[in-house]
Amino acid sequence: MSVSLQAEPIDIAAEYAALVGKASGAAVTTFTGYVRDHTGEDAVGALELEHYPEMALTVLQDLGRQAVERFGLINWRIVHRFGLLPVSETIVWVGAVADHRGEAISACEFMMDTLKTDAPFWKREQGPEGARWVASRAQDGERRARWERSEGI
Amino acid sequence: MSVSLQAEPIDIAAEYAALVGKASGAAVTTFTGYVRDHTGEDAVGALELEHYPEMALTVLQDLGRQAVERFGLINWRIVHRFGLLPVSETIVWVGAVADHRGEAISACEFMMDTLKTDAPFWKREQGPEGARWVASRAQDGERRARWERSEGI
Amino acid sequence: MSITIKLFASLREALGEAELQLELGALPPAEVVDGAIRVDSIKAVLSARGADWSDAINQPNLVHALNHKVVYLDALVKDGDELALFPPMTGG
Amino acid sequence: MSITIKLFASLREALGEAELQLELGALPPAEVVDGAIRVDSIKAVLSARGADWSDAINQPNLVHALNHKVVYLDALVKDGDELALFPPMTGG
Repeated sequence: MSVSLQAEPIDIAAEYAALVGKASGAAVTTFTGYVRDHTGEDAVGALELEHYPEMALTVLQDLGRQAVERFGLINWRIVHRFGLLPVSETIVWVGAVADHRGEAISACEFMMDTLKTDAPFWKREQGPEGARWVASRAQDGERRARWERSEGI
Repeated sequence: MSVSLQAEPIDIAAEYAALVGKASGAAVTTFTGYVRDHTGEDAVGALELEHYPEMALTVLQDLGRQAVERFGLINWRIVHRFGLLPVSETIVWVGAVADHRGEAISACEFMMDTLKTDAPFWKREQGPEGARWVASRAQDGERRARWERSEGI
Repeated sequence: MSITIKLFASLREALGEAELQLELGALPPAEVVDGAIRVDSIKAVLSARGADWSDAINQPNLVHALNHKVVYLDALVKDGDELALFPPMTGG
Repeated sequence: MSITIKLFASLREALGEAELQLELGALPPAEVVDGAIRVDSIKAVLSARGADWSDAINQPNLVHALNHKVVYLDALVKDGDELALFPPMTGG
């Protein structure tokens, strides 16, 4: 039940082992986000991730607590990187452990959807024509809003 | 894009590396199911998993193909065990790689929900009062039916 | 005309058999149309083997898979086909 | 009365500052009620720094976080608080 904000690559095998080792749940879901080599039709060379450290920690810890309350999670973990990330590098890793699969999968989706719009990170893409800030997507706001309306799983 | 039916434990770190290594998707979701030490209030000592090998392979391969068609997956993998599985052992591992998180998460959920009701495996629990076949749950049928009604993500 | 019957899980256990070959020469010829026979006719043949078979084969929710695909009672089984009978699946 | 202002991402870049201390002694006393000042009053103070500030601070969709929590324009800021201004978040 913890958050890591880090510049270093995410050691997915180690994170998974630590997540499950501490909990005896029957269902584990993970999500990993990687730097894409394109956005729409534009090539991307690397991603710079700026963040607001104190607030990011507060928001993500609160998000984990909400996921426990809402989905009865036995364990969870959120790892988010910052700094300069080349294409194919990990950006974010989220893991959820629960008694049943519906809870684990929904919790993972809830954490990712909420993190996208509520955690203070900002992406800047480096492309062939220079760097530019990534705009927030209306679609992300819509995915986030579903969790306000629904009662969970 | 493959299925493994195996008696051996699932090497999750190796499966993950193979899944992602072959594909350059930006979003990866995995689900792992473990043997629980209880069902409701009854203690469980171990699980026997009987299966119908030829049909299980056919059904799971078809399931992966459906997930590609429905969610545009870049890669997927389903590993399902059979035989005698002690408590805390892995039963099933499903991985999905897509361009976006909605597709990866929904595909993982679709594969798990469909696998539960459509793949020919049967669980027998060993408890303090002997062994008994696990009954199918109405809830699993309902989760499965959602995918008939909905258009995907 | 020979059909392979496979039984799984509680059905296999109750009947003490995992696989049998069904020779349909003994069946009333009216049941066989164009070299094919319906799944429910095969279930009737198996039920005739005794009370334990009748109970097991006619239990509600029994699933029928013909050559690895789930089918209804009106599916047509042909020579060399594999018909599996089993309770609802509980994998994952 | 001193408030820490933090700026992030495109806002930080446009204004060339990541953090500043705002001393509110220069503000019309009417804006300060019971030792607190509204977020929109602070934005008005920052906007008065020049055209680039006015443009950046008044852009639509700007997010305001008071002591690490997102707030509306009517939130009350007190001595020692930290107010962060930034564009919509794009993590994950």
